[in-house]
Amino acid sequence: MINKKVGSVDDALQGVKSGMTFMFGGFGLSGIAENSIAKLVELGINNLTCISNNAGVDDFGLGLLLHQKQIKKMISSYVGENDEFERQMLSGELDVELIPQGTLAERCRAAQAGFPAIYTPAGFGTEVAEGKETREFNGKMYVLEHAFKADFAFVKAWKGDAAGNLIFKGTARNFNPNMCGAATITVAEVEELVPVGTLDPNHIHIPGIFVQRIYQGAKYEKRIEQRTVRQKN
Amino acid sequence: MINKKVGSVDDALQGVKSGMTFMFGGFGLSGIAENSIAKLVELGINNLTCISNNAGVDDFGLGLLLHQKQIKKMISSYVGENDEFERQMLSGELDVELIPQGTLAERCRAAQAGFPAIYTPAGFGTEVAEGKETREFNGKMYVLEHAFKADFAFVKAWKGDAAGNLIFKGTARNFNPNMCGAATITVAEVEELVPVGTLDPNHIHIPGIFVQRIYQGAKYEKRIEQRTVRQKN
Amino acid sequence: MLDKNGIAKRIAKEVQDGYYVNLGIGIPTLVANYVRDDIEVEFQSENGVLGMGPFPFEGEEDADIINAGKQTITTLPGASFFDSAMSFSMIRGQHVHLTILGAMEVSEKGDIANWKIPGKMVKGMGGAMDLVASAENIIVAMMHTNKAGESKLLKKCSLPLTGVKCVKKIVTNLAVLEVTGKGFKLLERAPGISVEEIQKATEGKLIVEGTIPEMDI
Amino acid sequence: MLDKNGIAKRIAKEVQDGYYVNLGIGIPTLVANYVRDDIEVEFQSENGVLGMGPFPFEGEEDADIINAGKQTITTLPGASFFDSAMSFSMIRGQHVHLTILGAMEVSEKGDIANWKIPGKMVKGMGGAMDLVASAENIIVAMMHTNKAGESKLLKKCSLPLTGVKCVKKIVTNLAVLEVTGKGFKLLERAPGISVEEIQKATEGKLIVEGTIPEMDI
Repeated sequence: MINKKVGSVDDALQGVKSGMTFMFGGFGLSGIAENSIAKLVELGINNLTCISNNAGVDDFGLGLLLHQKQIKKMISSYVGENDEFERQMLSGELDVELIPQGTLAERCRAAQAGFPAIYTPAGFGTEVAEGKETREFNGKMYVLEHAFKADFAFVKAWKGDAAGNLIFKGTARNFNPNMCGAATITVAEVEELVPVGTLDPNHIHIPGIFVQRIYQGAKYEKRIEQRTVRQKN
Repeated sequence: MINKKVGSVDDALQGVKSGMTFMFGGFGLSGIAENSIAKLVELGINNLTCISNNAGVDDFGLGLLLHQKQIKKMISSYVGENDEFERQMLSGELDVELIPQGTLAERCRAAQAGFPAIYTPAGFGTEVAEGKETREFNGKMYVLEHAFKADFAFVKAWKGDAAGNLIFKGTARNFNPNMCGAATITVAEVEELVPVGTLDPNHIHIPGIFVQRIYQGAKYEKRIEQRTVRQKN
Repeated sequence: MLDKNGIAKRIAKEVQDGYYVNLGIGIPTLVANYVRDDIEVEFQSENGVLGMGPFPFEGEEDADIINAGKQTITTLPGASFFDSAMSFSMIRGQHVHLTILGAMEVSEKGDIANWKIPGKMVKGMGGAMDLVASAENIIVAMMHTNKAGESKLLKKCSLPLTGVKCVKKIVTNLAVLEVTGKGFKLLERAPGISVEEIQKATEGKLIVEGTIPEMDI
Repeated sequence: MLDKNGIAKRIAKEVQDGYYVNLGIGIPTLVANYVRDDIEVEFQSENGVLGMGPFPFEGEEDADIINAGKQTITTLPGASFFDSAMSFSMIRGQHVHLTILGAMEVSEKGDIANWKIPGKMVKGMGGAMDLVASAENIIVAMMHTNKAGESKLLKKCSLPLTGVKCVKKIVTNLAVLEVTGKGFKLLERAPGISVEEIQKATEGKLIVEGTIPEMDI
């Protein structure tokens, strides 16, 4: 068993530098790498390019990095619910590239799986396809989209072991598995680091080969963005 | 819950016809759709194009269909261990297209996921790439390979439910998940059909949306091709 | 004239037994409330769940179980969770049968604009571009006119497009229309609404053939 | 001169701590027996398992747990199972550090042929083409000459290729050689084998620089 366990978030983030490109798992605030993000805020590195479906909210998630102006460019599919983001984008301080959600997922997966590019129908005929190669297959038009390149991927899982194996919970899974192995170094933080051998090999969502460093997160706020309930009769 | 359960293998195979293209999960004899194959042998339809990593052995798996000369063309990555196959291929009775194993998996996944084609480095510079489009990305050469089209996919899972959700066991998983939803109709047979709601939604390998029909297999021989053991001291 | 719930109620009639359905944010979300009890339907949310159920009871919310609108949800028996790549495999691979989403504008050719107002609103397209580029059956749920009273059914969209030639049907507060490629074919009128009123609210070409029935909702 | 186990033993020295390794059928399979105990290595089999262990004890075979050679195997703590697409993601995505496989021919440019003898043997390439097209580090394990005594280290392969310019190192019963692009650079001699004997058995260009040490195995 190849040991991926590191003792602390400090060790997990060794090598992060200003100017790097990072991937962040999560959908909204669900399944985000809370501890890695907090550490990046503390480290104060800047000029970052961040690939993440969303940009957090004003005071949580990637919003914390935005607040400190650590991010130079965001590549996302949906960036609502964040006033500071909107302000930086409209003022031109922040470079923003918006791409379809499925394209985002698959450009990560392409990097993970060694594909240089994919053909997707998403965005054909829209400004997303401007300047991009398009092509017809079987009477339908597709856009060529390239695999991402990133220095670090920060993902969050429910359970993991020292071999780097990961299991996610519910919709907190989202982009996390697709980003594992899609960057030079994948850093996984987990709610529960369990002894090697206790995870059922059939139930592992991401085999450890896609993860370079794993650590147990100190605590998880797991903030809910849109708490919605129904009343009991 | 959309009910995918059918009462018998006869119902599951409704609509299969001579001349069709079928996908078969399995690696060697592990994880093959034993009951669906047995029924196809019984039905005696022929002129089939079969997409399967292997072609079974002389008296089991797809070897049974070969024996009855039901197969016109095989698309596979490895076809050793089958004398009848070799005889039909060398005599020209059987059309054989050999493609790299990873390419086979991904051409299935492309069909499942709505991608028209993929670029893979496998086979560049070899006869596999002859007549195919090749292209350079970042200094490396890739071959354009198209998504498969198939009428039926026959897969085998360990556990499943009436919603069509599937869980595989061990290396019997192999191509099975990648073929689900890659054909017009996906027929899944399972060792154990469990009540809906008993499978953990986190552990499902293939959501039911990719499966059109599911049934409990009558029995499984699960033949071992290369029984290999070590001695206890 | 229909209200939002009326639009949702009418669209619910388009949902057929055995359909996997993706509902967008806003009016489309309401459609789930009106689907007939005697048919089986499963709702997919592109953030990674199939078999969505109702919102949780108070105190039973789980931050790890949300829908694409980031709302806390529950799941029904037979549900499954999966990653974003697999979620869009369902969508791109046309395994989801019906997509219902809102729009700012629809053109008579079926183009749709619903993600951006240059200089004003730039939230991003989320999964909408994947959905409209792939879905075989797309129904748009929207008001017939915008707040300024201008038609949202246009000859040509003025806003940045989400997808081209993709919308099949539109249900508004005034009418049900089919997008034929030659214009908006009027299928049904909302209760109490005349063909003339619909014509007046439609900038794109309106095709009216024979007598147009009133919706039965 | 080395036997098959000797070749495996020498190759095992190339395996480093922290490596994920894919072993082909034949001699490469034997390499697992000789990897040092004090390093951590995981074996991947392309049919869908990471963390392969030894063969099972008699009576403990499981038809659902096999390797790419269709042999029954066991798994070690920390192992995982996955589908074929993910398996080749590991390979194509260069997450597997080292591929060891057999060959019928290798050219001085690093081309490899190991899947087909036209008219004679057509078993298929299996995962070999994916492996050689993607692996950053490929070691070929083979006899220096074929049964007819002809060299398998050639100027140009005569058999259909499996991959081009991909082999980095070759370990045979006679020598360890590096593929430089300009020829086979002789690194080590098998015990008791002279440079002349290696030269005689090598059809492609052999580069001999300085004194060639004998293998330390």
